[in-house]
Amino acid sequence: MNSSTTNIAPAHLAEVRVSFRTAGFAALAMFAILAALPLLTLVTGDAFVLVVATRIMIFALAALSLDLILGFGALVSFGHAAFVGIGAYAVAILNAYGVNDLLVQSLVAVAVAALFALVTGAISLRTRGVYFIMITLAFGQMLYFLMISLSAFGGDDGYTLPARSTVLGMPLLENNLVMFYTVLAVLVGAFLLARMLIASRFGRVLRGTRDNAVRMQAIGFSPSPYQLTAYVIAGSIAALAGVLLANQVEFVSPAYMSWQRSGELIVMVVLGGMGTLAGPIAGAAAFILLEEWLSSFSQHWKLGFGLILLLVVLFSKGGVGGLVKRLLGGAHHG
Amino acid sequence: MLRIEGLENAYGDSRILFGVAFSVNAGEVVTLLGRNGMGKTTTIKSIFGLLPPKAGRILIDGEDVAGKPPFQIARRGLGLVPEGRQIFPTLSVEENLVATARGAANGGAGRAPRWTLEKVYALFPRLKERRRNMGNQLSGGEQQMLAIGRALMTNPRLVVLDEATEGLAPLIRDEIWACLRAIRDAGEAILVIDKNVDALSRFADRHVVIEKGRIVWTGTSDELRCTPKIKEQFLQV
Amino acid sequence: MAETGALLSVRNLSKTYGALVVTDNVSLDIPERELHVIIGPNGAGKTTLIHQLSGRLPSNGGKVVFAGEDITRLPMHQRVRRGLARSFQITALLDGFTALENVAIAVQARSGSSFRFFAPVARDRKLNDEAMAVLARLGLEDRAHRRAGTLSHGEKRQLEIAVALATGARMLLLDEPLAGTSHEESAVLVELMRALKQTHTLILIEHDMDAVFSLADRISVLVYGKVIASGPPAEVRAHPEVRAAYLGDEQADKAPEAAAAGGGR
Amino acid sequence: MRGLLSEMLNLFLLQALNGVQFGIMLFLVAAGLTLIFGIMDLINLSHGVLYMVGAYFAATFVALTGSFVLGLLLALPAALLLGIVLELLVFRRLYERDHLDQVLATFGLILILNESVKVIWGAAPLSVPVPEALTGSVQLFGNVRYPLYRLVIIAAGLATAAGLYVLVNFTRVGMLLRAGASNAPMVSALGVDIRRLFTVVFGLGAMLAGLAGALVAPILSVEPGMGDSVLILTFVVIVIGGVGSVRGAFIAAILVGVVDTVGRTFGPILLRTMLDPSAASQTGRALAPMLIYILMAAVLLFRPMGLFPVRGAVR
Amino acid sequence: VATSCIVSPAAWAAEGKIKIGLLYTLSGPAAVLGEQSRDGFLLAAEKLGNKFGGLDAEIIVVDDEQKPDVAVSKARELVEREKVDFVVGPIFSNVLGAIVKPVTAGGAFLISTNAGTSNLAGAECNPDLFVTSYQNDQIHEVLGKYAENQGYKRLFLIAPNYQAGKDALAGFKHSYKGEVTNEIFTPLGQLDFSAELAQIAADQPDAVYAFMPGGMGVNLVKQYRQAGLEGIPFLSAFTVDESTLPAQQDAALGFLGGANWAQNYDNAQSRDFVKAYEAKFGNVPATYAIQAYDAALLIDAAVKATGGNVTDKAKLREALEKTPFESLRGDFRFGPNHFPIQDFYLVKVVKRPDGKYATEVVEKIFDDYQDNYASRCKM
Ligand SMILES: Nc1ncnc2c1ncn2[C@@H]1O[C@H](COP(=O)(O)OP(=O)(O)OP(=O)(O)O)[C@@H](O)[C@H]1O
Ligand SMILES: Nc1ncnc2c1ncn2[C@@H]1O[C@H](COP(=O)(O)OP(=O)(O)OP(=O)(O)O)[C@@H](O)[C@H]1O
Ligand SMILES: [Mg+2]
Ligand SMILES: [Mg+2]
Repeated sequence: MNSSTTNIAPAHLAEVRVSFRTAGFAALAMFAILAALPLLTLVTGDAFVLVVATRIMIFALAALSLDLILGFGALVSFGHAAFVGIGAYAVAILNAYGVNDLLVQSLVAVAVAALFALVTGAISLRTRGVYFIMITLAFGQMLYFLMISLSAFGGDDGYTLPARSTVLGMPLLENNLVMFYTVLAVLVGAFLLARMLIASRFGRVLRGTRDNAVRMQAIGFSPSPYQLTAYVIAGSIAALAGVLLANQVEFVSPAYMSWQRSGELIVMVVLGGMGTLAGPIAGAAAFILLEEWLSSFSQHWKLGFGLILLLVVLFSKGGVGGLVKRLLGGAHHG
Repeated sequence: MLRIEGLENAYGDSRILFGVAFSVNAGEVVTLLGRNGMGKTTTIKSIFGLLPPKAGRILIDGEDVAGKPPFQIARRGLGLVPEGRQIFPTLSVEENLVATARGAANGGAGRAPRWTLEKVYALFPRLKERRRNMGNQLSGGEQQMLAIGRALMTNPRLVVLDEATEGLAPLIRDEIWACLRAIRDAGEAILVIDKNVDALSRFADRHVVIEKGRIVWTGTSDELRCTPKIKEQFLQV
Repeated sequence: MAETGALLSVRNLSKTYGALVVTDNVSLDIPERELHVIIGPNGAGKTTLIHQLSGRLPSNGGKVVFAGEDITRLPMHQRVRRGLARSFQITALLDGFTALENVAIAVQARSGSSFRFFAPVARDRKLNDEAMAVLARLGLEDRAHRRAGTLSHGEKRQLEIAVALATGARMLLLDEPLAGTSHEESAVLVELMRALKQTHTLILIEHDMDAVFSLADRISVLVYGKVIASGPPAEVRAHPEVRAAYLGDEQADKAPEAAAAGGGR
Repeated sequence: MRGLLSEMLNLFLLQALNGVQFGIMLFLVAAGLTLIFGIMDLINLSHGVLYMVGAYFAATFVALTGSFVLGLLLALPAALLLGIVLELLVFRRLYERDHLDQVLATFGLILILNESVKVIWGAAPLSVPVPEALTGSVQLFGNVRYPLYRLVIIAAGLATAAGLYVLVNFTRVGMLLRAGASNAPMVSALGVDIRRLFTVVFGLGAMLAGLAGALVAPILSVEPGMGDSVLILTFVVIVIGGVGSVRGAFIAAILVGVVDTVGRTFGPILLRTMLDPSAASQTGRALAPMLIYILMAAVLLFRPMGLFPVRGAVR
Repeated sequence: VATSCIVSPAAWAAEGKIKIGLLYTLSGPAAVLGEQSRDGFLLAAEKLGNKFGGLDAEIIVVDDEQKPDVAVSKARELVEREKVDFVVGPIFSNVLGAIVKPVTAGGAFLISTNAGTSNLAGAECNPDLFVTSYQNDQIHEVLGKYAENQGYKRLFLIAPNYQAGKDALAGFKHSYKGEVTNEIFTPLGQLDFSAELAQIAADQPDAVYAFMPGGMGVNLVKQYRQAGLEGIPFLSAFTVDESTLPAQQDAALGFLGGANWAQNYDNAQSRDFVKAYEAKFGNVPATYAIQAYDAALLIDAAVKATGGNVTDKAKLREALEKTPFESLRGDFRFGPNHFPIQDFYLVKVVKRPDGKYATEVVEKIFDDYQDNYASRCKM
């Protein structure tokens, strides 16, 4: 019953292959809708939709990176928000020293996140299952408390960015539309990269390890270097999400890396259906839109939000993605 | 005491059992024979309610138990030695034995329980040596002994063994046969699945052969011995 | 121990769990192309020995030499790379992968780095062709694109062996490959092992005496972690201690006495 | 010099005792989770809110009856009932799901229960007075006095620990729980109504959470979300101890309590001897909140299955 | 960066309407503060007949969940989609820091009714930000000054380990010059204070100064009393007020705090407010409520002064700066940095005859007090 790594239902995993192509289509559709969104705002005149969409894409990016290790590597990280935080603080700290270029900031963010992932990942990968969950939580919390005690960058009060980052010296991102398409481009890029990774030799080893680590050793693989590499890649992508989040909000705060945030990222992935690349994107969208939508009804909107999450789990396997698939599948059968 | 009528079952869309019917009388040893994947285990799961039947009746002492939860069926006096042992990994050997132990089931009420810890240890001394080991710290064969002992500790009137000698050393296998005989002599009924047809036919009363989810032959040990065609055709022996 | 000329030589290997000695000073020499069967009562330590040889469990003492190299402290995956692979007593396949992928990933393990991030592996001709060839050898070609989790028990056992073969190992450690297979499937596997003898060195653990005696070049008998007898099949079969401790009497009528003898150990 | 040293020693002893006391309080909260998460292998993030609801029940019933003991006696069955209802409605369907589904569902439950509490009792924190008879403090050693009520908590924690230890390790119920967590259908096929057992034990776990909430209510603030901050600490405690081990959880709880308390007070003093004062207070401040997490990471680095890995566990 | 107003809220004003967004923390443990503020503002709106300066008002309430990035998203929604003229809120300093820019750059005025950080009072002051509460340090200075007045020689300071905690102790020491025996920063969200209480018992200071907001304050106060330390005076800020007293009750009796107002404030308007508030919501208002209430009065007065024209931002800004309104605190005006110049009091926890717990003004500590950062503001 209990698998040797963590208790992830093989039923989900088995569907990966089947869903890979449908996920591709689903993602394509989502990206197409997103790309056309600015046109829609022209028609409706409601430019705020872009702000929400940008926010969704940033969290989708973070969730996607988490899915890379969680859905395909069975490594449940409960400290993933730390990487988002690293990205955000890379922007803030470099800004404080007068470096505003987005590319430089991104490079530094990725480098620092990769290093942090390498060190903490190497230690965390000694454990498995719930122990892995908790040790990643521990590292996330350490970073969180470190940032809270860093008065130079506002501590808990956070750090207000005077302006968004520049691209080659130009303040392009100040324009919400440019910001939107930049984030979309990064998301699509990360999606393609993840897709390629999963289908590559490397990805196959990762997926195999998720299924049965001992079996992988018995055919001549030592799983941890692959898992560690995946962890580093995921951390780096999440850091990019952090860079973008800092720019969109123009404010950086330790709250970005609290354990609740890591938990929310997990919820997004599971909600959308883990182990599919379109899943986390759908999950992030569902999460944030629900939050937006429900909170406009009542002060007690969290009641409804919780209820929806609960019902999704109880009555659909494989999250929102699974639900949609089931509905479509059911229609076919019927 | 056990009687199965028109049993049908399926895993999702794939149908496995088609109107299986046979019976086991009190004190009788019956075997269920067939090649891999013919539906033997599925039949057992259906009887125990682990895979609720899609159709048909399962009568224990004349009462239909189809659709009842497993524990209610087991409490009527059925003891299961499942395929693949399924011992509890986080319990010690001794705990595996006593956790689900019961006195005599209804029908045998008032009688002193036939199987006790001492008796099981006497049957499998190896288990006594390993009684502090956790379930998953046992060898394959030891786990098998434990699964049998665990079923006996529920003091059943009908013991159901699904491939109970898989992975057992020849000597132990002989001990198991001896043990089954002892159980039968004590008045318990036995339903057994095993590939050692010859050993079984030495003390079983009747045999039931299943092929692709249908009962294709039933008869006594003598009849089985005298019909080599059955063995060849359905059991590939 | 190159001087013995053996492919695998085991010297004074031991394994203890606390006070319990599971492998007790075991020494074995397996020459190339030998099919060596290990038998013994349940809990004698056979699986444990395989675990130690394959690197799944560390040893408390002794030495394992494979192809002239001391591999006692090597982790499992490095032993596989050096040509020593195993199958599992309880089927352990990648259930979410197809049969072909299960084999192809084993081929991948020995052909080039797996730190390749971009080219889609599913379209890697070389890997697929080699994997297909191994599947064909076991008669599993028509199952190539079925997920391993949906195969029948017997097919899974065959796939286990296919995967072990695909690692390209010279020597295979097979733990009860026949357990749970019907007579028909057993026969197929026995034939396969007979064929493998021509190309591979094998250690086989098996309780099916018909198969054991028809396949074995040599047999070692393990009781309480000790090798009590080792030699050609006929010699081992006649060994009185082996009969008492393991084989029992073929005669059913005498079974109760055998049981009594067993109970007294 | 001598005087300072002995004063230090005195303070150290007292802080160690405070640490033990805090640890036992943590254990009290973690106890129910040991049953549900440790033994039944269900990641129950909503354990924290059950603890919160327990505190609210206590606050309500104490206010209604005007007696702490009566209030407690009413709060416990209420928590038990809530646990059983939740089990029947929700958790029953989660045992066989994977851990991540459990995370998602219980995350949903957190939102639901937190918000419900706010709807029913309002957002402002509530009060539970310390029972009259237990308000004083007692002389311990030297001139050190200790609040009586905290001694009661220590006693309750010890009793809970002992009771759980016996229940899990030496009773049929404990065995069946462990068996059921690894293979519930098989337990049922052996004639045990495992579902009902799970329902009852889940209720018991909820009741233990409620007990913890009710007992600490006079010390801590009873407010919406009070469970969230405790939740992570209890998971930390259980993981350090080794999932499934009552003894481990108990020892880990005390370890966490002592390291946190003593580290917080003596860490800066220690640092001051090594660094210059401002650097010391700066690092001390940064390190103090991390202590628990550093402890957990260190324990898992050297013992990847916690301090007391449960034999036979295959997590 | 000069802010040029791209989106114009003119469309609404033309129809004689005004839109106001309330952005408060309405979920999580701190929700009670947000609720008090929201209720205070809505009570004022009700009293004004939902007309601000003669314009019909549409009020939109949003929850920032105490997360800065969510707050930014919500603030932008208010400004960019709803095109509100005013955003009123938030509770927390980190949220304020996050939303100042999106709100003001988006063309709306931000009226902060609680948070007031030093950077926004000083170098980073903002022409479109008005604060109706205080500069954060001031409350701490009140107690520092009080400790100094009392002649306390040895003080024990305790605050949570985050920015506001550090600011708190710095603010206290700004006006207290005596010896500090111990200065302790506890981890954020700490539950058990027995370690710190033991240190207090060992130090035997003349008084304790604590900044311990929310649930932490409830825990500290209860445990302080249980540890038998009530002999040592307990001075605090944001630790004993009407939001925490329902949970502290007797344990907090006699404890001292600092404030710019208390519910027994001797002013007819304030008395009416307290009565109306308690009648409507059942609990005793804290300063969170009146600061929001005042914000509503401020908007009303300013809009009235412009003759209902909210499109001319410069004029409206000037009106906000200059127009006197009848604050519940009586004496109220803005300094050059748009932070109030007001009186501060020592308050004490009492049990009112009706059985409710509340704070009461004991003595005035500062008169017409301006914060220390105003001079750094170049507006
Ligand atoms: N969980 C399952 N889901 C889907 N199909 C299954 C499942 N378990 C068994 N089957 C299929 O049901 C058929 C009957 O299986 P069953 O286990 O009853 O066979 P059996 O007679 O016990 O065989 P064996 O001797 O191999 O144990 C097989 O074709 C098998 O593939
Ligand atoms: N982790 C452990 N701790 C203690 N004892 C163990 C542990 N693992 C195995 N054993 C014991 O070691 C002995 C050898 O086990 P092993 O699995 O090697 O036997 P085997 O010869 O393969 O038996 P079988 O034929 O039944 O598979 C068994 O008696 C078992 O109980
Ligand atoms: Mg079967
Ligand atoms: Mg074995």
